[in-house]
Amino acid sequence: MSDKKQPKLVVIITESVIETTLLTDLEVLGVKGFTISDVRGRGHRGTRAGEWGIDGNIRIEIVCGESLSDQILAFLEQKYYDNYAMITYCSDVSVIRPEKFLG
Amino acid sequence: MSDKKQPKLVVIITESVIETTLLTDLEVLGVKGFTISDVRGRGHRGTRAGEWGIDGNIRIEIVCGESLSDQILAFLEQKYYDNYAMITYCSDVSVIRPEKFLG
Amino acid sequence: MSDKKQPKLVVIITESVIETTLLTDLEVLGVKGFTISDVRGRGHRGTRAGEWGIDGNIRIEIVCGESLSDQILAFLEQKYYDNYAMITYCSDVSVIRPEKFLG
Amino acid sequence: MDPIILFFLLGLIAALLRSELRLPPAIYEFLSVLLLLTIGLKGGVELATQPMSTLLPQMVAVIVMGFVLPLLSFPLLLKLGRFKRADAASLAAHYGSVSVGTFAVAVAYLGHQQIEYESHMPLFVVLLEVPAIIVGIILAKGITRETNWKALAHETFLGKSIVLLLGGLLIGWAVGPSGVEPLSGLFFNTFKGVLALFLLEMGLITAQHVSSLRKYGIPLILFGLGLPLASACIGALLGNLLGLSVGGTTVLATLAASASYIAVPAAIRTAVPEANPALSLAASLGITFPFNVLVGIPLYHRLALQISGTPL
Amino acid sequence: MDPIILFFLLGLIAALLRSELRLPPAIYEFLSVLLLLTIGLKGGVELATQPMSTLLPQMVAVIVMGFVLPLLSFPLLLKLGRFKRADAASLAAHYGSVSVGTFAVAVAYLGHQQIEYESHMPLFVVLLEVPAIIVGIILAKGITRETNWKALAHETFLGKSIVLLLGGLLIGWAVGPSGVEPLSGLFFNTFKGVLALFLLEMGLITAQHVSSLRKYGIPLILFGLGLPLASACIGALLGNLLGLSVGGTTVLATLAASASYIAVPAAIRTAVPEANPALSLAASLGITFPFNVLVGIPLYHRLALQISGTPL
Amino acid sequence: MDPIILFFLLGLIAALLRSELRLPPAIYEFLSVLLLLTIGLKGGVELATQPMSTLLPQMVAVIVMGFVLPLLSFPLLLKLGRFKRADAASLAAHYGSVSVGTFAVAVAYLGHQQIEYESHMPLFVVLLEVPAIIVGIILAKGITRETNWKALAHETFLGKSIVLLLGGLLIGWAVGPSGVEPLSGLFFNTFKGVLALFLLEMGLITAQHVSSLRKYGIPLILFGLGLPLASACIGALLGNLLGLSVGGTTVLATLAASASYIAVPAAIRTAVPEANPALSLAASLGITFPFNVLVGIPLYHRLALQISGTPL
Ligand SMILES: Nc1ncnc2c1ncn2[C@@H]1O[C@H](COP(=O)(O)O)[C@@H](O)[C@H]1O
Ligand SMILES: Nc1ncnc2c1ncn2[C@@H]1O[C@H](COP(=O)(O)O)[C@@H](O)[C@H]1O
Ligand SMILES: Nc1ncnc2c1ncn2[C@@H]1O[C@H](COP(=O)(O)O)[C@@H](O)[C@H]1O
Ligand code: NA
Ligand code: NA
Ligand code: NA
Repeated sequence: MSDKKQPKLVVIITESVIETTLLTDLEVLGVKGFTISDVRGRGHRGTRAGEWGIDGNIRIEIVCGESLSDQILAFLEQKYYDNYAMITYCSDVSVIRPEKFLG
Repeated sequence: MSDKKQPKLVVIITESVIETTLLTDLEVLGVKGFTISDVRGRGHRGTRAGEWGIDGNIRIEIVCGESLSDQILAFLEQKYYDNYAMITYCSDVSVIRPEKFLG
Repeated sequence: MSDKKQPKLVVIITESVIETTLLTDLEVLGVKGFTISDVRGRGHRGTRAGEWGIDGNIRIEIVCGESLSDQILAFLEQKYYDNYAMITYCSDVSVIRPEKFLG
Repeated sequence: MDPIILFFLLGLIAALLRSELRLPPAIYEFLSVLLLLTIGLKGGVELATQPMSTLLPQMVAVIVMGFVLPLLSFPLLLKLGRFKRADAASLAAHYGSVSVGTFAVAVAYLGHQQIEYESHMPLFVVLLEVPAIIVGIILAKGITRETNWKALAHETFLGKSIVLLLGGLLIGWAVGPSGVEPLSGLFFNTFKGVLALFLLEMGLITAQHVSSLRKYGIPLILFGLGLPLASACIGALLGNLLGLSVGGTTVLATLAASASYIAVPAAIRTAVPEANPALSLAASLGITFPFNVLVGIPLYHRLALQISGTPL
Repeated sequence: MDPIILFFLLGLIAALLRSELRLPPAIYEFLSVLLLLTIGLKGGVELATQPMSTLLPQMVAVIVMGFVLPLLSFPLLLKLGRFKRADAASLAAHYGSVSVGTFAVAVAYLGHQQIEYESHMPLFVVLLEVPAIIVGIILAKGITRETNWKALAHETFLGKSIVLLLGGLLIGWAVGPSGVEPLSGLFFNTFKGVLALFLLEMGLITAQHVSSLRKYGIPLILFGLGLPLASACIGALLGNLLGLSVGGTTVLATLAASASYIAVPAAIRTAVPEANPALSLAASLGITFPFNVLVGIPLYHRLALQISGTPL
Repeated sequence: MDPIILFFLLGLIAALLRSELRLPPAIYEFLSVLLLLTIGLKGGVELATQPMSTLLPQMVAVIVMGFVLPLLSFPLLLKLGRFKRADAASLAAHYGSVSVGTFAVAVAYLGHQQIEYESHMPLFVVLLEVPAIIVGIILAKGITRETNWKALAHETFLGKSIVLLLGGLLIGWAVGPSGVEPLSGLFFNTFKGVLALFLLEMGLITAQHVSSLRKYGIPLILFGLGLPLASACIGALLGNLLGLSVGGTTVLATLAASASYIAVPAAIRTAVPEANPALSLAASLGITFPFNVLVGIPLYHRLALQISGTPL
């Protein structure tokens, strides 16, 4: 994929219950690599202490090219933001072997 | 809150034993949202392997406005740095729906 | 150590099975502090779901000076990239008490 | 008093006093896997020893109840409770389905009071878990051409708790009492202790939801008490109709009265995203679970006695 | 030799040889929850069967010992050991309180040697856990107008291990022997095995703290050996005074000699931030725990025999 | 059918149907720690009751088999299978070593069929675990002046599973049957249930590796079936030669046929980084483990009968 040059780090924090659906969506968008950790937190939708059942959050981080990162953010806002506890943020990173991420 | 425009990511890594106290303090400072993960690490105060009891670290990340981020850092340095294993760092991020973080 | 001034955050995501070896290598390079979380993910070497045995990833973050960060990246690329699932990325951060990281 | 109730109270009080006591999520998972498998295995073993001709009519009746309960509560929640459509459907699904933890407490209660009950009750747990989820999702979304039946089936039948309950049931049924015997060291002998720890954790969790009740006000509290009571009556009547013993009738009433907090929340969260999960969990965990465990079960027992005509 | 000691050695040796063996933190938590609840339940059951008139004087005496021990060791640590005030107070609190793991090993030792002891010993564990924490915090901070008594009470009485010990005790006491019986499959029958795994993990943990000893030098090692020995004498004398059996005296001596590594570190870390937690854990886990487990307990048994006048 | 096999199938089917069922990693760790220690303890206790003069020749023969098996399969993998040198060495190491899970299933199979076997079999598990790792690493790297023997010893003898197996063995041997008895509540009584849960998890894990098979094609599948069959014959012949009973011969054949998926992958991953771990796990977990558990063990039993000349 010919993505713009600046590699981006996209971080998504959301409910763990949608992990499977979300990963499928991301794959369709063209995400080839990601890293997930199990986390807990607080936000507009209250405290999510991660102690049981559907109470936990996941944190997904994706290193990718600029245009893919824009697509991801737009897609998430449209599909998930209204009904799910979710935040995303994005920052510039530098990588070695950029072909691992921009391809 | 009328915070300066550039959204910041503040990351705090510290002893898990102070989680409750620290979160109370952050709430008082005006922090509305945060995400926590359980981590381990090494630093000036030695290795914290997180295998039992009070031996673990937490990693708190907060997306917020610039002036709040300054306040947090100043507060932490003054209250916790001398007696607890703690580091913090801060970076610029871009967000969608900034009102989720700057409000 | 007289490191260049801009503090960097180096993030390494790799197989948990090499944690011990990798930490020893990092220590030799001069890394004094780091934070580790247990994560899972997907990349060029397939899915690493972290459910058992050697299937998990770790995420190491290191705040350090610029020249050390360059050294770390060069070293990792040379020693680990060919045979292990590994990515690294790097970004600028600001810190309080920089002497904690640049020393 | 049965000690397991005291474990629940211990957790509840510790959390309300803001103690640092907390169990790691992995332990909660482990305990619930053990509970679900044990209950499934027990039910399966009974299935193996009983003629299908006795069971089949009961099974059909119980499944019908599973479909009817949410259909009855939905209009009430919508009209009387003025909940949004999605929330009403979600609540109807939660209360139409069952809570495995509540079931286990009911069984422990009967054991403690030495009251007999039909041993194939775990089968009813399995049967009641799913129908209300299907009804709830359809009530929320309607049936249209776009209804993704495959996803619906996936969400209802392949959720974690169903797989474990049903899997345990099938294994117990396949190998029978003697086949299950060697497993008893882990699954049956430790059952009461596992339940005690599980209730300790439930106490800790409940406390959080109790404190979120304020946000949703009186109507939710009324439904959280009213729905189980009404459902218990239906369950008790059905139990009597099916000729169950007083113990069995108590269990069926309890199942009807109990509200899911594991299988349903997960399925509804993905299938009906517009529903507010905090609302239904506040009701199910913050009101109904503690009510049933502390007050409801003995009440449903009296109800079963009354209906069966046994003098109190 | 009791196999549980061998599990401790296995963990210790594996860690010293830098084996990859490590148990997940959740397992450590699970094992310690089981240990604490079991010990609490056992103590509570005994409480239920014994007249308060016998217990009360013993209870008061043991609580007094809990307050006195840290008051005795503090000046020594400050003057002789030249530790900073906060560190001396912290060490006094650690050594004045008790280690539940050490207690369990002592009980296993007596069981293995078939030596009888008063069965209400777990009650003493509960009673000894708290006083030293209070004394330690006050020694470090002094009592001023600003003393936040509420926070102090919270830290001492609502820590995880106290809640579980005390909760278990109250439940055991409320339901008595027959009530606790159905829980025995998880809590009592697996106790020795759970203790074995716990000690395996303690071996792994201890090894890390052993290697941090170098940093703190000889004085810490001397206190890590001297304090338990001195406290054991006090405990043994008190046991004899209270008319305890040789077994009971051994346990009381062991409790006095043992140093906390769960409840106290957590409470002191928040209440006395200036104290160096690595220092007190190096002493308590790196020296005193292995010393007590491997050498101390048999020694305290001999001490109890001597004091009671029983010919060796 | 033995219920534990059904647990394996439950996990396998649940995962293939993409159920949300998943056990937390900490539980997987806990279950495998229990399995390893229990098998070690059992072997050690037997060791304590048997004369060294009987055991020693068997032990030597089994160790020799552990060195020979990978030496035999390596050239086949290299020439016939056209695997890269590192991958061939890695596969040889996996198949030369043993799978503790498969061993436990074999023992459960014999118990279920009430077939006797020599009770010191766990000793063979311990003996067979290590040699193939050493051979595999040397095959991959060759022996040069730079060979880091210390690191090699560390990787092979200090891996988690070896430490637990060997540690359990030594403890069992040191304390004997009566010493181990108090631990039976956790280690022996729950064994079958722990194994059932472990196999449930193995089913979930296996499913993932089954689906990665496609990538590696027919040759890997052929080796995944052929190597265990060939090794089983060698194991069965050796068992017969050593005068083992039919049950014992079945176990030795199963051990030879089983492929490691815990100890070897971890050791090879650090020592032979060029080997592709996904390849060897696809073979060991995706083919050989399910084959042995579902089909192989009864087959090896028939083989043992045939070799021993017992009429079928
Ligand atoms: N300002 C923030 N900084 C960091 N994490 C946040 C923030 N706000 C929300 N989160 C995380 O995102 C999740 C969903 O947020 P929300 O949709 O606001 O409830 C929360 O549970 C937190 O884990
Ligand atoms: N340079 C660093 N980079 C990343 N994490 C660090 C660094 N230094 C310290 N930490 C983390 O912060 C915790 C407290 O640090 P310290 O106060 O230096 O002991 C450590 O246990 C690590 O988890
Ligand atoms: N683009 C990416 N963004 C975030 N994490 C990644 C990415 N690619 C790979 N990873 C992580 O790094 C690990 C190793 O990557 P790889 O070497 O590509 O298999 C994966 O298992 C993921 O956890
Ligand atoms: Na119900
Ligand atoms: Na003490
Ligand atoms: Na083999």
